[in-house]
Amino acid sequence: MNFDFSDDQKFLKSEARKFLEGRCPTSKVRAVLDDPDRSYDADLWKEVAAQGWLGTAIPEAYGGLGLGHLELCVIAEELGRALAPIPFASTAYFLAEALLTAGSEAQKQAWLPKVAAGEVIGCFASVEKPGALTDAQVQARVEGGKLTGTKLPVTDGDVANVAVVLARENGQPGLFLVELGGAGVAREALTTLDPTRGAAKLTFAGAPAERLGEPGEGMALAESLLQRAAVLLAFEQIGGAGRALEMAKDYAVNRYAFGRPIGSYQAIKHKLADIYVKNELARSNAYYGAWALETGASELPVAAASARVSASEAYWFAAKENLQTHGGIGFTWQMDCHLFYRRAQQLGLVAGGTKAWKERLVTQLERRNAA
Amino acid sequence: MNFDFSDDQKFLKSEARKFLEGRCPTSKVRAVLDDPDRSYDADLWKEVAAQGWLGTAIPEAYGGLGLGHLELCVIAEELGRALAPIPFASTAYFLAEALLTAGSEAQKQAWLPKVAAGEVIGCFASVEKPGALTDAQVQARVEGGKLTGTKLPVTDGDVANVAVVLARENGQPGLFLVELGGAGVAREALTTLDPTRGAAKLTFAGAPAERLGEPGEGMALAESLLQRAAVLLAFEQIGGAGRALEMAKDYAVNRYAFGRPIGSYQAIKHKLADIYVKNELARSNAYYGAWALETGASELPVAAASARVSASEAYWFAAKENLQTHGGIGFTWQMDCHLFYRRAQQLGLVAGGTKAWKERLVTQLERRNAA
Amino acid sequence: MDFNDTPEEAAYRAQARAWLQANAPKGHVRDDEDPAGLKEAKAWQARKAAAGYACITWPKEWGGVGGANWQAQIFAQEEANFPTPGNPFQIGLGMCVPTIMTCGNEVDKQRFVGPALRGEEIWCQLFSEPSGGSDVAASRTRAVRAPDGSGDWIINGQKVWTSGAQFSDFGILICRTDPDVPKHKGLTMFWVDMHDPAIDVRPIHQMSGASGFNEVYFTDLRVKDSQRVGEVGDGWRVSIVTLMNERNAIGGGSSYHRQVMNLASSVATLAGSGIKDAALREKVADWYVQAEGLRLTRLRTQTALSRGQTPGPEASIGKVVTAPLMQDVANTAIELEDQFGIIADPSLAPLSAMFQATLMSAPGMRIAGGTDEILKNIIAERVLGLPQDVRVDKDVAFKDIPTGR
Amino acid sequence: MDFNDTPEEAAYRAQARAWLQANAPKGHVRDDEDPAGLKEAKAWQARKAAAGYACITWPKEWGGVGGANWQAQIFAQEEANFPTPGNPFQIGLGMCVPTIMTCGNEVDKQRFVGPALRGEEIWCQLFSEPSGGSDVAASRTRAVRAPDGSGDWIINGQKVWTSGAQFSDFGILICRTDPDVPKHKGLTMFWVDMHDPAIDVRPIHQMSGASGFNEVYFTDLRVKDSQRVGEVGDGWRVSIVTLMNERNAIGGGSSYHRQVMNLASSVATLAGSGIKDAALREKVADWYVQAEGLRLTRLRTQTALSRGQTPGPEASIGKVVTAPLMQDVANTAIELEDQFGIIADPSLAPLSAMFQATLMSAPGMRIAGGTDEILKNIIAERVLGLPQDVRVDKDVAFKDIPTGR
Repeated sequence: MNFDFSDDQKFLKSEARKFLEGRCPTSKVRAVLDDPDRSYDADLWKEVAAQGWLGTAIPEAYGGLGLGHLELCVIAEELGRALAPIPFASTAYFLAEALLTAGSEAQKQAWLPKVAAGEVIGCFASVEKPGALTDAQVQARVEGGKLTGTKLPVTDGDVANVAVVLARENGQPGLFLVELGGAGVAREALTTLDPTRGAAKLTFAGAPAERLGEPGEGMALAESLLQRAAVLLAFEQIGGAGRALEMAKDYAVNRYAFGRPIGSYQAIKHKLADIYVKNELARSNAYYGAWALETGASELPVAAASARVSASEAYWFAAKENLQTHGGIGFTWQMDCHLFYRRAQQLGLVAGGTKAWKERLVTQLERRNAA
Repeated sequence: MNFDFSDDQKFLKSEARKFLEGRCPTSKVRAVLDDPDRSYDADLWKEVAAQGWLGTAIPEAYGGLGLGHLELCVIAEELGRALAPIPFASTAYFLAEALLTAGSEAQKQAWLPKVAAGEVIGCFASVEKPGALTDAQVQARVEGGKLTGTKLPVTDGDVANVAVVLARENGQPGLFLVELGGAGVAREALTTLDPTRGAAKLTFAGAPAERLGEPGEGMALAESLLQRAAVLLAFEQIGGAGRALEMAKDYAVNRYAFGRPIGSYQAIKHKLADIYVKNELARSNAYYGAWALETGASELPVAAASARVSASEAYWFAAKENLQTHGGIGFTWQMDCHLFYRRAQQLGLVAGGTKAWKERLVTQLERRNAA
Repeated sequence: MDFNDTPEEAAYRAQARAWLQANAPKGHVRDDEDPAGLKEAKAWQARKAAAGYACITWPKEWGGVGGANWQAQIFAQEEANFPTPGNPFQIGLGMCVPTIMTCGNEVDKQRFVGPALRGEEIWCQLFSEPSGGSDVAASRTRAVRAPDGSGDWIINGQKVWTSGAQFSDFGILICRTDPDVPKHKGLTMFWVDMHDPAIDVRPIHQMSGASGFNEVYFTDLRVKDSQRVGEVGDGWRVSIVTLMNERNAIGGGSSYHRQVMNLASSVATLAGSGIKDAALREKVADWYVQAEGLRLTRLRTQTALSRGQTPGPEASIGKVVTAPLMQDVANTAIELEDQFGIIADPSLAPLSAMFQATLMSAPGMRIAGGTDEILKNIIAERVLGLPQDVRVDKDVAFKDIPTGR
Repeated sequence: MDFNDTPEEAAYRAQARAWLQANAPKGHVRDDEDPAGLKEAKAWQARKAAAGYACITWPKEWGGVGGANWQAQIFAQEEANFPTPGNPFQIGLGMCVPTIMTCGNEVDKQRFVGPALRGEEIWCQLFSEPSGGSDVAASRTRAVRAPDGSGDWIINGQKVWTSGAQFSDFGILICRTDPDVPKHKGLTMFWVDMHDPAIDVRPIHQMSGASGFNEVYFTDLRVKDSQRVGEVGDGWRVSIVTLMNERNAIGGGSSYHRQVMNLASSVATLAGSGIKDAALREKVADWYVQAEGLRLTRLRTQTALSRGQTPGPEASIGKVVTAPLMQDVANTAIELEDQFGIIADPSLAPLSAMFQATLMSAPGMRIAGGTDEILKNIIAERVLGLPQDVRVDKDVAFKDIPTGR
């Protein structure tokens, strides 16, 4: 029994951390935050691509590193820890995974090498209005290979070259690949809670659309895609939550009040202990998701939902209580606390909110118990 | 604007406290707890009756003191504080209020004087199985003035002389008055979470039943009865919660660990502050309920539900965290902590649980907003 | 219990309402604190002062009418029904000027009370410091006698979290005058002219985008000894007078419960009429009993005040309940919108934009005017009477207190 | 990551399973600790010892087989699949005897280790006191030299929360031998014969009705100086050896997560197949991710152990997560039953009776083996490295430490 990452994977992780500590200090994140015209750091994107990280889980045959999802998980944790302001998730978790799981040989040949090389940015266009993703949400239509409809919000839709779109064909939801550079596509950048990650409203008026997978499989493919992304996002979340705890701890040790470090007061001690406990539980749930993802185990639906719920709640708690621990300075623009507070929300919503995932989890548990 | 009890009412309250501190120390409560054959303290019951408290809100014309419900509220708070092991709520809140709100002149004449004198013990027989009280719960039937069916649990049903029973007549739920001494009534005492308050399973086989109020009004009458009881029970609950906080405070001041009173540690300070805050909010909600009950204001449904939810949660929190504050000694039989822990559960369930009352509250709010 | 006015209360209410109908500003009213808004606020304050509605409970000699608490409450309730300008005078009239009236010298009282009451001059409170946080007695801003023997003081240092410093005319400033005695004994209070060029006011940019607070820097600020408020070394006692009022002003979270109610009903709107989701229904119930409980607790406090009793617990529990509550309500609402909740564009998603604004301001609410943790200490120690935490900073010279640096 | 055994692990598992199939008790097994149950437990322990499965990781010279942690884990997993008697040896073999092995003299080691390992003698741990609570170093039980110069010690005092004292043969006892030095310096450890008439064991009646803990009174108990474990005044260091193991034993809440899972699914049963209530669905999800997260954290710890690394955080987080969780699950379930939830009669309401049992035992879980508060301090200080709280009891003579009396 071995429920931990291998030494090679841990080495990859520490290398990734070193790299990001050098290339992605929070000053780089703030540069994107403070610049209304940018929603990601193009230089960092190139540097990350040059590391080959985008192709971590892509077979060598398609220009990837041919490593696995466990390796992608450790990189995800470091990207989350660094608050990396790049469209990595949209490209590596959504576009690449959609191609790997549903793409035809031709589609893989056409796109995966570009993904691995960082030549394209992807995005996942699923929802169209408030509320969880449901079949009824999907109103966009594909007729004769042309897509018509509106999707919002679409994370990274403002900078993506290609979108994985959920749309109806002959009344049935399907998954489609749509290039965003061409005709019939209008995009409107959105202001969001976390300006360090972009989002857009995409309006399609007869844009050419190529189906991924079989007709009518759309919802099933989307669910499986969301499960895979949920695991990878969980690692970004525990990465961020872990760093938020470190921030709180460092501040609590160095900040004095009434002649003592505030970390010597039980209110702060127990607050940080609570963060720690939630983080550890989230980490364990994320590891299990990683195992299920890597091995294609039948536990994936339950493991992914558990990882998602646990990580989303842990990050939100860590981010808001880290800020609280900082006191007055904590809610100033100059302190980094709000960067984590914003990202915790962004990551908690991007693949669907906790509420929806709790519902998925219980539904899966009921299925499992019934079986 | 005057949102407080009057000086007379406060005087009545302090008199009631003095009386109960003398007559109802926790040793009396334990005597009932430790005696499997007793579910209430008959001597205390007589003494309380002698005080006239049972008739507080009963008009003088029917042998009561002719005071009001505000006076009954302050007495309720003291009875809750003292953990009084007597069927006061079943008799004064349920039986008496049912008669006052739905009883015919003849029924009032027949019963209220006995209630006021403490010559009869009442009870409210509503539910028959697990889950909140709904129309569907009511399976007991009345045909030709005879009641058939089973009710459980019925608080104080083991010692009551007369029951207010919810049963169907011609398919419609109605409220009925049933004497428990006569034929066609079988009762089985139940062991419960709080042995200091009795409960029974009542089985009716053709017991004579007299209708209270109009035919088919049963659910409406029961709801109004529950609202009135909810306010009065809320006062018993804040009485108990207040005393649990005092216990925790006294222990925290006098118990030393590592050379300091445990009350000087923030973990204990903040725990007690949390109890205090919940208690104060519950008190305010209870006061509003008292006002609505006394004045027959249209706010009663919302005010009663708020008082109930707020008080049930405050008492449960105060009871369990008072126990936690006591540490090891707290979960021993010899300490009184578990008496409050048990009573908090009993009072939180007797007129229906928090979950059901939250549902009532939101439904009422929706009605109000619609109006 | 009776929510109706007594005849006396009703009479006063009618009189106040009539006066407000005749005198309250009509049409659009600026409630912000830009120059134009300040002008309107000052004009309105002046009109209230002239009619004896500015500081109702103050004694006549100071321009009040020696009224009762219940009168001030009723006027405030009635005023709330009219569109009135912002109130930049709260800190001055609620904390600073009362401090001058209690601890200041005759000359200062005569000089400052009237203009402040009439809204001619605005005051700010200069207590908190970067190193101090909730620990005002740890102030490091240094005041030393001028070497020229004039008796003047030279002040150097920095204050922070100062509301309204950018438009204030005067401020009360607590300084360290003797670092060789225990922290509470080496402080002295002064009033300062905020227009002095030796004072530099810089706005603090908050995560919410707002910047209502300021940093205030003092570089060789020279003040006369006559600007001292209270004795040398008596600054802590003087600051207590100010802070007592602050808790009531801030701790009360006066309108928070209304904000929570509005938020909660917006969530209901979001969920559509007749919320289906049982989980959300239970949350709405939780929010309601807390916000309503707080509103009613305020009514208990007002009753106590109007009976001339000391205020109840409400001042201390208001914020500790509502600030985390609002954070929870906003987070729940955004979660309910799922992916859509991320959108901050009011035109595309008006509700989620509103909830996000709350989400970004809630952290400040949980901290400004006393963190959740400090407020719970206050409840535990002052209300419940639990013993103080161990204090290692009390009986040593200020300069010897550990600071970690 | 791989949940499958390595060939080596698989081989050991097969061997262990085969042995268990051949040797584990068949049919009905008593897991309670009445005389009959104890007899079965001792027999089973003897059989395991004979086969080298009693204390797998102990060195050969002490009757172990010098095995690895992963072997002990695998045997425990396999043993859990068989109906085995209760384990009254845990405290002795987990805490007391290792303390003797580390700090005791040669004679004692030779005398006690073997019989304990073979289940012939049961040990208990006599540390906590009524005045002490979580503060073991505050022990007041007094040991003084006998006046006759024999070097013997006379012990008087009281211990509390002693598990298994009623059926133990020996116990390790921490005493105050010098009240004139700081608390941690004046303690000395002894082993005592629990059959000595000078020792009075009284069961503690808990609110749940159970009485697994005892009060133990010592009245002029005379012990030889040779019964001393470690040097005079060195008792605190010795007790640390014992307590380090205790945290792992108790803190882990080894089976709590399984209990939570069972409770949660019973709640589901209660709500009927396919829970309709969204509020309950969300709670079930919350409970699941916590209980499952804990189970998985244990697997991470086991992985670390089997790699010869120091155990992870799990030991400290187990109980602090599950104890309040079980209280919440039970309370939710009872609330779901509404009025019916009050019934404690298993025949009438089997589920609510079970939830009530949990509700009445949960408070003890939140306290025994370290309260929630103490465990969070441990996480904050030992895991996160936050500074200790201010200690007023460290540098003064024990007799001068404030006790409030």
